[in-house]
Amino acid sequence: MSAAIDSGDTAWLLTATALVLLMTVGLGLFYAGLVRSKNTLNTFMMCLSALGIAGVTWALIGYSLAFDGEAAVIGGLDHVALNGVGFEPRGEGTVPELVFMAFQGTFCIITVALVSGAVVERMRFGAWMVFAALWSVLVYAVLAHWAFGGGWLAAQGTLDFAGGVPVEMASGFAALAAALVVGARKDYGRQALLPHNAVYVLLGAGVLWFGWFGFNGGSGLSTGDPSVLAFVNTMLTPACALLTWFALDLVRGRKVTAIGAATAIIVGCVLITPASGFVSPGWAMVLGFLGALPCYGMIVWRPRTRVDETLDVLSAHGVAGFTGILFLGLVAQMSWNGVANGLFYGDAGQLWSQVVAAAVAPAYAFIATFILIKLVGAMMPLRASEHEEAVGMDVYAHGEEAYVTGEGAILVMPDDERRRPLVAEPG
Amino acid sequence: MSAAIDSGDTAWLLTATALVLLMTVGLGLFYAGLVRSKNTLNTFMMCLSALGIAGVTWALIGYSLAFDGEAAVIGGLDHVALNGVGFEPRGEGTVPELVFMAFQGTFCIITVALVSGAVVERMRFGAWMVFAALWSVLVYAVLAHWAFGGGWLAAQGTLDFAGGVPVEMASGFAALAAALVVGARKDYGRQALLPHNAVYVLLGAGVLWFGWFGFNGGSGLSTGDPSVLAFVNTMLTPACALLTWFALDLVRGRKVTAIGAATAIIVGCVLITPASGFVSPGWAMVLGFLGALPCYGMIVWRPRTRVDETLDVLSAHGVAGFTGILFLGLVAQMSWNGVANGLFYGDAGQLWSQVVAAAVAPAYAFIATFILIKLVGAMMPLRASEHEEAVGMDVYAHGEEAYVTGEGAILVMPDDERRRPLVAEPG
Amino acid sequence: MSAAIDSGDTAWLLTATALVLLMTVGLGLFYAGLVRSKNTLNTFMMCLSALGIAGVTWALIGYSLAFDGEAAVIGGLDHVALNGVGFEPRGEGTVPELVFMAFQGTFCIITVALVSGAVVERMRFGAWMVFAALWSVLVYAVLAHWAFGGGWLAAQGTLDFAGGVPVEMASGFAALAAALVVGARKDYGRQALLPHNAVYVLLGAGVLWFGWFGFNGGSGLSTGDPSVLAFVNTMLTPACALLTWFALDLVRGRKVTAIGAATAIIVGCVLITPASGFVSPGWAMVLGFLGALPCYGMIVWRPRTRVDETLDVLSAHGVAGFTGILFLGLVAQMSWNGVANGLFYGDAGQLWSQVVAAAVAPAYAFIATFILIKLVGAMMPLRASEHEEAVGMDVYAHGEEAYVTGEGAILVMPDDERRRPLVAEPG
Amino acid sequence: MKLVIGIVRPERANQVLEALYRAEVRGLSISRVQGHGGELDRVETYRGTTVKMGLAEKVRFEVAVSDSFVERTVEALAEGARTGEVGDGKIFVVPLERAVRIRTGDVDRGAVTPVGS
Amino acid sequence: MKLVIGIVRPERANQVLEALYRAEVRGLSISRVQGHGGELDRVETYRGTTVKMGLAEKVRFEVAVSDSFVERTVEALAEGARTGEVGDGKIFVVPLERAVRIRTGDVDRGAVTPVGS
Amino acid sequence: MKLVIGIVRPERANQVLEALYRAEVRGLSISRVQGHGGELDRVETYRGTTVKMGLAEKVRFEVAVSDSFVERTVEALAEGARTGEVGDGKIFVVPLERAVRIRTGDVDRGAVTPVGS
Ligand SMILES: Nc1ncnc2c1ncn2[C@@H]1O[C@H](COP(=O)(O)OP(=O)(O)O)[C@@H](O)[C@H]1O
Ligand SMILES: Nc1ncnc2c1ncn2[C@@H]1O[C@H](COP(=O)(O)OP(=O)(O)O)[C@@H](O)[C@H]1O
Ligand SMILES: Nc1ncnc2c1ncn2[C@@H]1O[C@H](COP(=O)(O)OP(=O)(O)O)[C@@H](O)[C@H]1O
Repeated sequence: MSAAIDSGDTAWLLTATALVLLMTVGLGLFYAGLVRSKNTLNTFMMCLSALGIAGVTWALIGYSLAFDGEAAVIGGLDHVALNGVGFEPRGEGTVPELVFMAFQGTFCIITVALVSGAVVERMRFGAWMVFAALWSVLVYAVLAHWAFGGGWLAAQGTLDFAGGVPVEMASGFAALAAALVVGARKDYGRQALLPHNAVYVLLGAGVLWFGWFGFNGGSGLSTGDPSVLAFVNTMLTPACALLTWFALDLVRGRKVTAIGAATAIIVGCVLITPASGFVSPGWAMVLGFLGALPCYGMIVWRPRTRVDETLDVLSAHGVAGFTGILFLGLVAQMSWNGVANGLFYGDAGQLWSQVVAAAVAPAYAFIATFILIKLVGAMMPLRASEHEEAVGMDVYAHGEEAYVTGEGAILVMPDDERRRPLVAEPG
Repeated sequence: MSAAIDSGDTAWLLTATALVLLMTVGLGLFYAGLVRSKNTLNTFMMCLSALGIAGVTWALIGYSLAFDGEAAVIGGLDHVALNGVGFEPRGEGTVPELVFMAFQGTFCIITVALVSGAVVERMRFGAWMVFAALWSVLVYAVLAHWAFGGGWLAAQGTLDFAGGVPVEMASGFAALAAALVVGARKDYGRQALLPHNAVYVLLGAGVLWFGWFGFNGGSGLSTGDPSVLAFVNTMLTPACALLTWFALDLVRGRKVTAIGAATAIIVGCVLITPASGFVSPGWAMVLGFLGALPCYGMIVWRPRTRVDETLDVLSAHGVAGFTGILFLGLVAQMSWNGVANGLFYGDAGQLWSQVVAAAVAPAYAFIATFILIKLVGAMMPLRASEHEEAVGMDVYAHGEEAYVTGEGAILVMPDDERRRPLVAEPG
Repeated sequence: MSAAIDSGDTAWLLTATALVLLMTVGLGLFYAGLVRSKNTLNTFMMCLSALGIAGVTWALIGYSLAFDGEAAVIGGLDHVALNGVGFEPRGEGTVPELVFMAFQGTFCIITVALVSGAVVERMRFGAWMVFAALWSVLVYAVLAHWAFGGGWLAAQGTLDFAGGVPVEMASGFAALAAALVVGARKDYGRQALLPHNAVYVLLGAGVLWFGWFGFNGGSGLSTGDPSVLAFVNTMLTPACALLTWFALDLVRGRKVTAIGAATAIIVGCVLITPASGFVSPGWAMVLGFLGALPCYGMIVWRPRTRVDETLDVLSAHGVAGFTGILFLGLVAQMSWNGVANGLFYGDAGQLWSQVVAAAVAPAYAFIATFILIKLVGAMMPLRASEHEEAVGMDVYAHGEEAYVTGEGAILVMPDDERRRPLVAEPG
Repeated sequence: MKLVIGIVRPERANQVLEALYRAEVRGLSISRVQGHGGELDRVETYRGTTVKMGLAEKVRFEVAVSDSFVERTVEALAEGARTGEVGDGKIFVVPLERAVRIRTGDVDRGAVTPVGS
Repeated sequence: MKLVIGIVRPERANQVLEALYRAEVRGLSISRVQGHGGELDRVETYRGTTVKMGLAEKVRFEVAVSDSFVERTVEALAEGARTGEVGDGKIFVVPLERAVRIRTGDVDRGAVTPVGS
Repeated sequence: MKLVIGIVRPERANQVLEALYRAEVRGLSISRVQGHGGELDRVETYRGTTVKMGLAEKVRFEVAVSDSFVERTVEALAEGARTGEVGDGKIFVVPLERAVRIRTGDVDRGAVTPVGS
């Protein structure tokens, strides 16, 4: 075991990696609760498939493109198929590179899963899987290199502690592009398409928050001060975002909504993601209180448009990540992060670096995703037929139903799978 | 990073803090399963709201009152709004004070959430939120100071490893007071009000047990021997409590009940909470076997009274915490905890210190809560109308339902939110 | 605190122990989703009961038999009732033996719970509890001694990083024996008996994967290289197994199934369990891709037999564990594990040691379980009556239902529990 | 014989049951339905989507009775279900030509009439 | 009076509701049912078990109307539910001897007819 | 035409379905109901609360048939559902004045009778 390794830091990073992996499961539950019951499994599966697809693409190529070398635009190929990734720490690190690779891989996975929220209830599963594989490499890995891997954004000074650029803004604006290309559900805007199980939504949000402590708290790659600060802020900002959401709900509808609360938790976690290790706890609370406002507005406004970005990934991740990235440019504090000051503490340049990121990352994510999904659409149909959509994706895409009573289910014996069954006569 | 900081201890405390935060989500699920489906979201939201409300009050004032200075009755104001809480450890600690603050904050949050179990299915959500905010400061922070913050209970020698005083007894007896003031549900005692989803109850209990390893195991604030002992005992005591519960269920109804098992897990975790770092594993098992008895009796007896302390917080937390606090006074063992012996090991004084805590903490929690909620009641109605209670709190308090099929849901276009909709004609 | 103790290693082991304990809850959810709703609670309770039963037997006797001394066949009795288990590390360890004992205990618990999958929906709960208690000692502890406690398997060189022998193969082949003795459900093979809630299945599988990072990652008993390798492989292998499963599903039924995906996650985790700390990440991925094949085949084939091994524990754990144990004998790499090479790296002897384990462990597990459950069957009826099976185990074994609406529930007042209630007249 | 169908508020279901038992009705079946009538719609909000819920939860009773029992069955339903608020529900009486008790094959009165009346 | 029963596709339920409202039907009850008819069975697979699902999800409408309303009710049901694909469902009309509004005790037309018709 | 309603045990539902298919009944709808009759109540316990469950799970069949089919439909229902234990359920036959196949508009026999009979 290399001398540079610290057992405490490694312990925490292992924990954090497991926590972030759990987030993708929590996201699947969160999303599954937000759709109609006939699409429950398909929605959950879009997230679970990311664990397989992005998990593999990351090991094969994504990690290398993101973290091999510090070229401005894209990393190298020396780490393809995890070549040379072992027990030695990466650079100055205090944890084995293998752990670093796994930790970063869980980020790629959940980002891919996040995008699915834009196209649930109608996108064909096969097309989704192809898209997910390509997106994890061509969009995620590239932005991860820019922000985390020593690419040009990092080089020009953008601060992004835990993924405002490659995770939050990327998924949010990619979601917008995907929703535009795939198109709205057939009944969108004409009928009310409601969450079928709000308990899943609340539990999923809780699990996401839990995992986010690893997501932000682990992004310091140690148990040092930045990690501690990020961790504590991940507790404070969502708490404040919750209160703002309660207030806005009361103003708007005289009722505090549960799904609103679940949304507020996500928004709060996203807001603090880029800023978590750079801003004081006080500012983190302010970010929670104020940053929730644009996201709330966006969530209320979006359904009035014709854009069926179904689960509001743009509002909850894109806009919140954008807000967090900029806010950080205002209130970053050298005395807390030891790295840089924001505008309020005398460094306007930092704000500028943040503005650059807030402009370029969404643009790249949107355009690249738009082209990518158009290409996939050229290869295969992107969406289910009207009839399939009406009957539900679970039956059509997976040949299963989430909730089965068993009445009328006739066992098909292997040997008669082709036999005309008792029940097939016309009615 | 301060020299006093230990990376392993910090890693564990970060993990423990996340675990305890998850407990509040698990509690929401546990409680939500125990109520009728029409109150599912409201019940879950009472817990989630504690994450926002107590999370903020703790940072603003609660932490300071609990942990600033060692005054007998209440802490100071030097840490208001986290002033002066940073990366340096607190006192002799080996983790940054920020982490300590966050860890303790999760205790405040879940304690507030626990109290809600007494008043679900009828308390108005607005009144709950006001009550929760006040209670988190005026009751929790005060008792936390007494037991953990160097207040008079700690000073006179009371041992409480992980919160028998401020968490368990406080929530249990506060629950009793709240139930008495808010009053019983209108059908209580006349109709059977049953858990609508026992799977939520079992899963919630499992998540709570999981989180409790952080709750008790983290209360040593390090990875040292007391933490290790507390952790292991948190595995043993609930296992033994489960077996006792099985036996009692068999005796009583010839059937082992699932909800009983979930309850036994909670009771076991609560029993060991105050004693976890102070007693031998052997005694921890005995505590599990015997300590479950009074709690079981109380749970069977309570519904025969007119007190609708709906989810039995008093039995599962108050009585169990009380039992644990006293038991600890008998079997604490210097050879295991390095701190103090109980009566069986020669120090009758220790038992006395425990008796004091077991007498005073419940009294303070009950009286303070009683007055507090009366005051809130003077400001605003505490409970929903008969009609609202009949229709369910989810629709009335949150304008949502936990399980929606979507039939008959007519989309209201923003521009016609006031328009008389197609479906409003009289029947 | 002993000098040998490392705080980082301890932090990780505490975390890992909690994670593995959570797995048993996740398994309960996974299994509960796979059965019909009328057996939901009974299925979940079989897992939860293991937490109580095996938790206690382990502390009382199992740990001692498994880990006291290095006798070939069975451990000694010096650690009965945790005697002599304290804060000192065990042997060369860097964590307190108490933590080691707890960590190993969680393995015993989940292994017992796994076996229940073979007999759900018909085995009587009382008989299950007796069987579980005996099995945890007579089968699990023995195999744990052979593989982990310095018994003859370990002595003759079998490599088993995290439990291919005592956990996976043991549970799988014990499940087969249990299914054969208890017999099939009355409608098995005649009617379709379908999962009632696939969301529980997906969420349960996700929680299991999450916990498995502690299961495999903790089995290095430190944060050292083997633990890190095991952890990372636990992320890679299931990801690859997922993709293989998707492909096989597509070939077989032109649809990717959700329950298949959940199964693939389990299979992937099991495949890597014995090999996790010994093989390179590259080989771990190959294991995921290829190892899934036999398991898939077995799962498709089994229902065509008359053996109602209901939840396919043999396929998902027995066969997968068997495959992993052998694969490890081929590709173990000294350069990664510092311990041994497999056949491909020049040591045919290692493969032989693996073959021995793959032959003996299943045999012992099957035969011992067969005899054991026959004995239990001689003492008490093993299965519910046809009528009870038809009505469901929840009502009969636990006097509860998982999902209750409350209509028609008449409160029985304590004083009239024997009174003929309003609704008892004949119809 | 008649088939008496009653649609009532869920929160009154247990009172209705007790009223029916008191009226010596010995057999019945109930199910959950959603109804639309004169009640004001509930407005619900899910994120940015606001909906009017035009249907309210109700419980549907189905009771087959011999002619002599129709009156008291209808009365019991009405008594147990009435709150006086809009939404109390309806009772429908449909002719029933035949009733069979599956277990015994008894038909008509034998199938629906309590023993001894 | 008649009791009109309509069994339709779940995805058409809301259209049917709107059609009924337009036809000035003011009261109705619906429930989820599963139906078998001419539709091809769905094949589903759960691990090694393959099954044919012989039942499809449907929504059952139950509408009590005075005779003068039967026609338009039937038409509204048919119009809202028709897609032209097998599985659209059926409408059944059953005689209704009596209807009671529980709240008021009104019977028959008063119980089922919208005010003013 | 008649509307045949059968209330049976859930665990017999699939046998009933097969019996009906064998009897060449081609269309039907089923739903979950809870029934009260002669069965002994189940006693259940939730923490300190003990309750008698007066309702048992049942499955309700609704089958519209032309007169010529009534007999065999009733027989199929009875045959598939009978266990001989209390709780087997009931069959009710209600007059049916009209039946419409929504897809085609066919009425009456055409709507409920299998092709070619
Ligand atoms: N014509 C009808 N056909 C079927 N069900 C009806 C009819 N009218 C009312 N209902 C049922 O009765 C319930 C209550 O009726 P409603 O008109 O709201 O109250 P009230 O009966 O007190 O006027 C409705 O929700 C619906 O389920
Ligand atoms: N004879 C019947 N009795 C009761 N319900 C029926 C009957 N025939 C059809 N149904 C219901 O109507 C639905 C659609 O009928 P089906 O024959 O599949 O389509 P179509 O009516 O277009 O021919 C069925 O799923 C079932 O619920
Ligand atoms: N008069 C009735 N009206 C409606 N449903 C009935 C009636 N009598 C019985 N049932 C239904 O039939 C089921 C079985 O009836 P029960 O009397 O328990 O058994 P059996 O028919 O064997 O005597 C009941 O649970 C109920 O659902």
